[in-house]
Amino acid sequence: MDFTFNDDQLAFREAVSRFLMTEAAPEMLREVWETDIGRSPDLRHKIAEQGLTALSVPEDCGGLGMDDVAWSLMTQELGYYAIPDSLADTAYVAAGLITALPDSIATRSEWLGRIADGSIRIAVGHPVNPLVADAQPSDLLLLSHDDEVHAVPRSLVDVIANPSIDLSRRLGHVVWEPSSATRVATGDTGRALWAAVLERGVLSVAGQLLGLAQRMLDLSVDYAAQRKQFGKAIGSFQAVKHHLADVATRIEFAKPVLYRAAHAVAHGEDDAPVRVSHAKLACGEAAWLAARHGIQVHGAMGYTWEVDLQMFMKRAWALDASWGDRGFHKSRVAGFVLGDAAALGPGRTFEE
Amino acid sequence: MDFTFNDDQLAFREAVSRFLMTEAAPEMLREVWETDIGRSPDLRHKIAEQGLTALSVPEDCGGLGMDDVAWSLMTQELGYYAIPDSLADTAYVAAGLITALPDSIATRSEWLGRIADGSIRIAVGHPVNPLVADAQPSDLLLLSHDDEVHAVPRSLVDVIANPSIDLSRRLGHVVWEPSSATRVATGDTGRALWAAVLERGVLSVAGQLLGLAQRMLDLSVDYAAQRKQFGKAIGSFQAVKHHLADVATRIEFAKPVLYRAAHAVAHGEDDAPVRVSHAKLACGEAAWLAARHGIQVHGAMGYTWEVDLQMFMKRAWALDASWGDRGFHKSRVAGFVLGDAAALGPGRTFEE
Amino acid sequence: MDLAYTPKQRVFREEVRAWLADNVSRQPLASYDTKEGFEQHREWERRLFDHRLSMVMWPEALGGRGCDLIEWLIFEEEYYASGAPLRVNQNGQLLLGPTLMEFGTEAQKQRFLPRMAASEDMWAQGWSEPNAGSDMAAITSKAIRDGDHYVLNGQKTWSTRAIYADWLFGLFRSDPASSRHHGLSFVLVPLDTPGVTIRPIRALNGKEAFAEIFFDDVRVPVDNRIGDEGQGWHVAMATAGFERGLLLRSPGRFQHTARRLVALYQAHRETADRDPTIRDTVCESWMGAEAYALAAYHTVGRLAKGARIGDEASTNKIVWSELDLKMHETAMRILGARGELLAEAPDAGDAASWLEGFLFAQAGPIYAGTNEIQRNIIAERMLGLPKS
Amino acid sequence: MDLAYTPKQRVFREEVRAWLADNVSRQPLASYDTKEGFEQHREWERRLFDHRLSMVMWPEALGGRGCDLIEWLIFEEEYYASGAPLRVNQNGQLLLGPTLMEFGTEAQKQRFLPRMAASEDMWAQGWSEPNAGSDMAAITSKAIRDGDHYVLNGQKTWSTRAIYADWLFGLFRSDPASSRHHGLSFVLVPLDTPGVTIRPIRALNGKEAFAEIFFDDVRVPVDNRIGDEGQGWHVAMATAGFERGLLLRSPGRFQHTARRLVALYQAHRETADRDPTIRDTVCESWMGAEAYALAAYHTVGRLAKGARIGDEASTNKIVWSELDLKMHETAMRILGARGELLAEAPDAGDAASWLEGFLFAQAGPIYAGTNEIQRNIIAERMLGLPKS
Repeated sequence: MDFTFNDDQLAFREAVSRFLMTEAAPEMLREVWETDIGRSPDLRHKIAEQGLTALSVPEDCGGLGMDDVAWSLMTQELGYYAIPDSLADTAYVAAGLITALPDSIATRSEWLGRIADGSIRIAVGHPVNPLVADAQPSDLLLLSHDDEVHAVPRSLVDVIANPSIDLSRRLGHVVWEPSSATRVATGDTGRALWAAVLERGVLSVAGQLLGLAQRMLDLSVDYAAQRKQFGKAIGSFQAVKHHLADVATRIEFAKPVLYRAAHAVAHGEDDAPVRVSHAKLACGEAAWLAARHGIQVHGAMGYTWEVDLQMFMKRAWALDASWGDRGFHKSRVAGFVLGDAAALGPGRTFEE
Repeated sequence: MDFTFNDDQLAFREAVSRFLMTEAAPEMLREVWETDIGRSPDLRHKIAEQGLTALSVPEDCGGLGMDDVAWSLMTQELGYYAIPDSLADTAYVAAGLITALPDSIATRSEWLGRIADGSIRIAVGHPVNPLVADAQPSDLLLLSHDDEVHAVPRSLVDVIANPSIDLSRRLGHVVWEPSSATRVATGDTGRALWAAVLERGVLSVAGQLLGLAQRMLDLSVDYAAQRKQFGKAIGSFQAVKHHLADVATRIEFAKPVLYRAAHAVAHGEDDAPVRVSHAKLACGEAAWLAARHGIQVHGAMGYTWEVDLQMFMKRAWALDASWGDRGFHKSRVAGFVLGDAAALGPGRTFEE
Repeated sequence: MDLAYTPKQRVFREEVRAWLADNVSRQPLASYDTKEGFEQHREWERRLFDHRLSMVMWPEALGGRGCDLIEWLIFEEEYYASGAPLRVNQNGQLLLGPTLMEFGTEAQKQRFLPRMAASEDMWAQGWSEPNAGSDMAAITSKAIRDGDHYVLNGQKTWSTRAIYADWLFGLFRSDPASSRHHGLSFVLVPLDTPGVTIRPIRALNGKEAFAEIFFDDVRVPVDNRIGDEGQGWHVAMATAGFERGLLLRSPGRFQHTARRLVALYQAHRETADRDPTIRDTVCESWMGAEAYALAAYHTVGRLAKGARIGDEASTNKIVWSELDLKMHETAMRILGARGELLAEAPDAGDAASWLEGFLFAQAGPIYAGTNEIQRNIIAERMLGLPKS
Repeated sequence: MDLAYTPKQRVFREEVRAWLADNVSRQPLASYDTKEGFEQHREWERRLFDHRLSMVMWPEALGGRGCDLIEWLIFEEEYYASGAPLRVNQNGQLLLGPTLMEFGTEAQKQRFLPRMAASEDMWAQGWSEPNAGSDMAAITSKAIRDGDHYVLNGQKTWSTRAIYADWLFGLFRSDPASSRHHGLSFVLVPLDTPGVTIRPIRALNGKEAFAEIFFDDVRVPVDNRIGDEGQGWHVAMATAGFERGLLLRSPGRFQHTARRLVALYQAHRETADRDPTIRDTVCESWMGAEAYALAAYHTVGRLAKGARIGDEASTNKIVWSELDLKMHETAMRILGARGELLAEAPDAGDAASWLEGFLFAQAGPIYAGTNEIQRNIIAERMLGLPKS
């Protein structure tokens, strides 16, 4: 029993953080926001060079074969730097689905190879999301038709753009027709694939929300330490301290929930959906509180476009309702807590 | 349109407050707690001398004929001094029911006269309360049997004491047999009487909860101004200030809700039940918050028997669930808010 | 306590309701944080003024119709119930207006108030400075007397819609040797005076909702000072009280939002009920808005009997700003994944107006004195706790 | 990350579970804040000790069984799941014990720890003084060296169950010229020493749960000092960290409460659902307790790899105390009118134990350093914000 990360995992996270700190500064985000596509091919190229697109791809397809637990560190970094890219959708969520496809799907290994080398962008249209993130700039879309999974080239769909308050989000209403040519899974197989995609998608935004929360906390701490009022740094006022201490506490206690959920998904545990929903709620609450207290600590500055806080805050609000809103996740947790008395209580945290 | 009290009403409240400040100090409460009966005949006698038992009794029965609006000031004072007595049950709630009885009930005016002169103690057994307050020391009990109202002499019932955390509360499980001899109303009349008693009972505890909240706030402000820590009065710390400011705000915004509800009951307005439930929730929240922040401001002292806070805090917790718990009142409010769109929105605050 | 409206009050309500029903367009105006929307709102203000409905409480001679506070509450209730546009000149009408009524000379009232009521002059506010936000006494912008003029130098910020405004009112340090609350004067500045530079500030939503204003040897006549020289703090504090208090945020606004929230919940009940707190918060919103309205009528009644708005203005500010935030957060929860969509998104439907309101509500606990400052005021002035 | 228990850990869990199933009485003991209940709890502690289950983490030579932290968590989980009695000697075992392990001499460990594990000695805590509550450095009680003794004078307060205890540990000022954190020493005092007077303090519930302790020329041997003279603050702070941290409030306790709360809700579902927030809070309670348990395993894993519990102990304190309060408040809401009834009320049923827990939970945000103090610590030490 060891519920911690090993040194390699921590070093990997550190390396990703250093890379993104250099390559994805807020000024770069602002530049990307101004572009039509809202994506930086240059950033994506650098990410691929670092091998980050290959994380989940199996080793025999040119990847690193890392699991959901490693991704729970990676997504926090993507959130912390508010990466304006659907990297996790392609390299984690879609990669997971495609890896699980039978070998008989001829293009499976080609797709995995292209995910690994960073030459493909895949959008995932799970029914829990009314719109598809990054449908417009994608090369391939994984779309659902009842239980079926369809892998549809971009050229076969129409995308109607739906702008979000988070300019890093590029949402599309996708119009398409299912056909046997695009179908890659059906029936029980398709259903299982979509179920697995859901958990990964939720884990992915949960991790990003936690990273966003940490970033908003760090920005607020910096601001509070520097900004003076009534002759003192505002960070020396108890109200400011207590606001930020509450955010820090919320973040600290959301982290292990995220890691436990990632482990449950990686190992196919029965209660994975409940753990994942718990993680989404905990990380979403942390991000929401970080935004609330962050803007309060920043005062009027926090309400401006100019100060970086807004980029992280708006992204947190947007992601909080993606991959299932709170009602969706609360009802999954309630179904478990109010339905299965045997599984509650001490001693069940790691044993089913 | 004038939603304020007149000078007479404010002067009356002031006089009641001065009287209770002298006659019902916390030391007196502690003494009364130690007695078996838990009531002070001496205090009750003085209250009657002041005419306070006669407030609601009609003028032609020797009373002052004051309405629910005046009582909304009186009950706040009873709460503020945590009067260990069912005065409001007898002189307000029961008085209201008995006044509404038909003249054909022979003992009606005798009872009203005895309420006015303070020589009777009446316990009210409304079905919303599982136990009857002051059943043990009462002379007469108003009890329900389906829609019927029974006025039952104390000698005809058995009372099983059920001690409360608030030693001022003397709750009894009442065992009795309805008979035609004790029946004073039936059918629609009985039902209407019980419905009216409910609103008055709720208003009575709502007012007391608000008074308790104000007392806990005052005690906490006094303590915070005197107690020193780290070389400063703890009341100069922002966390303490903000806790108490929140309590003060909650109290200020509960008051008009209570007054509006009292007016609705006094004038038999259709939406009186919703207004009354709103008042109970608002006053209960204020009291609950005053207790929470009060004990926090008092630190360990607030957890002791020795410091007065406990008397008001425990009474607030107890009264909060009497005359309908939060679920009861929330469901009455929800029935209105979610049921009658026409009555919502601006301009409906005083017009139905 | 007499909770019946008088016949006169009822007639007034009917008149206002009927006029609004005839005149409020179903098509919402463009945002008043855009040039186009600003002009649309100014046009609307002029129509209100033409029917003597722009400033109902002001005397008729100054462009109003001499209503009392109860009638004002009635007007506000009907105004918000009708879904009429937000008021674009409220800095002038609601903040400066009452100050001029109390501290202005007769000539100043005649000069400024009727044009303000008619929105001929649009007003921007000049309180905050880069280093004087919540700590307003830290103001350093100067107004140095030079004959019958003041020469202004310095910088103001967070001035709402100032890029479209005609005039600014604000506090300037007229005694350069003074500090903190002393030596300030309350001065009105035409924004087309040479030496004034206005630089827009973009808000959270990308719109140029605020501006910074730079003063470089700007000369304004001494006649433009409100109140005595050096008494600006006293004059401004009265205004700040109005701002935090009832005028800026009348209860009708929140009651209208609460009703819209109930309707939103009803329309999405099935999905909303998966989160059981939503139903509760929707009911709480009605209760909160109703409590705020009741408190307003209670206060107005006491004012009519000669009381003054005191530190309870601080409790008002906390209550409306947190209620507004809670209602809009709840709406976002109900809307779920659609909540993030902008008005131009084809799938946004009814969501986008809630998003706009949600973003605006974020500012509530910050402007007009942060809620932390209000809590300090309540603790120190209402409760008598010692200063930090 | 390896989330499987080892075979040894599984065997240990089975053994503990089986022993508790055989030994925990269905009949709850009397409250340990009464003389009778205190003795019943001491008796239970002795049975635990006889099976080497009282202090599982201590070395066998000192009365324990040398378990690691994971095994300790397993023990705690099974202990709370079984509904076993609260631990009556936790001041000694959980606060002083680890301090002695770290700072005691070999002789002191041998002298005190086995008797503590066996609850032969019951320990009271002497931190707070009337004017040194949250501000512990304001201690004025003195321990003045006189040959090979200290002479103690002063007063301690808030000492839990001290009227029944045998020994007290606490901080005394050994250098009378010192101030604040300096010149304090950590001293152990037999409570039957001449000059010790114990006056009970009644808690909220009327029980004598605390005491004030007066020292009037009380002589204790210098051997009773833990750590160096004048180093008491350093020694005590390590202990305070343990207190706020995991040891005092292991996750099993709150997971057990959460499970009981779910059962209470299920039993009263129909009435509880009239308040829609109850169902939500019940689910949140499970999530909160589970998150606390996960954080504990995460911390324990890091400790096993050589990390030390740092300022995160302050986040722990806030989380468990607020969770405990929220769960008990929710129980009171579910119980409604029955919530106020004491155990001796015939109609109380299952309500009274929740009331007792509710009252006790009120103290959570206060003792072991108020939550305000914890938030200051988090802000200043974890986040690096400036001191006030």
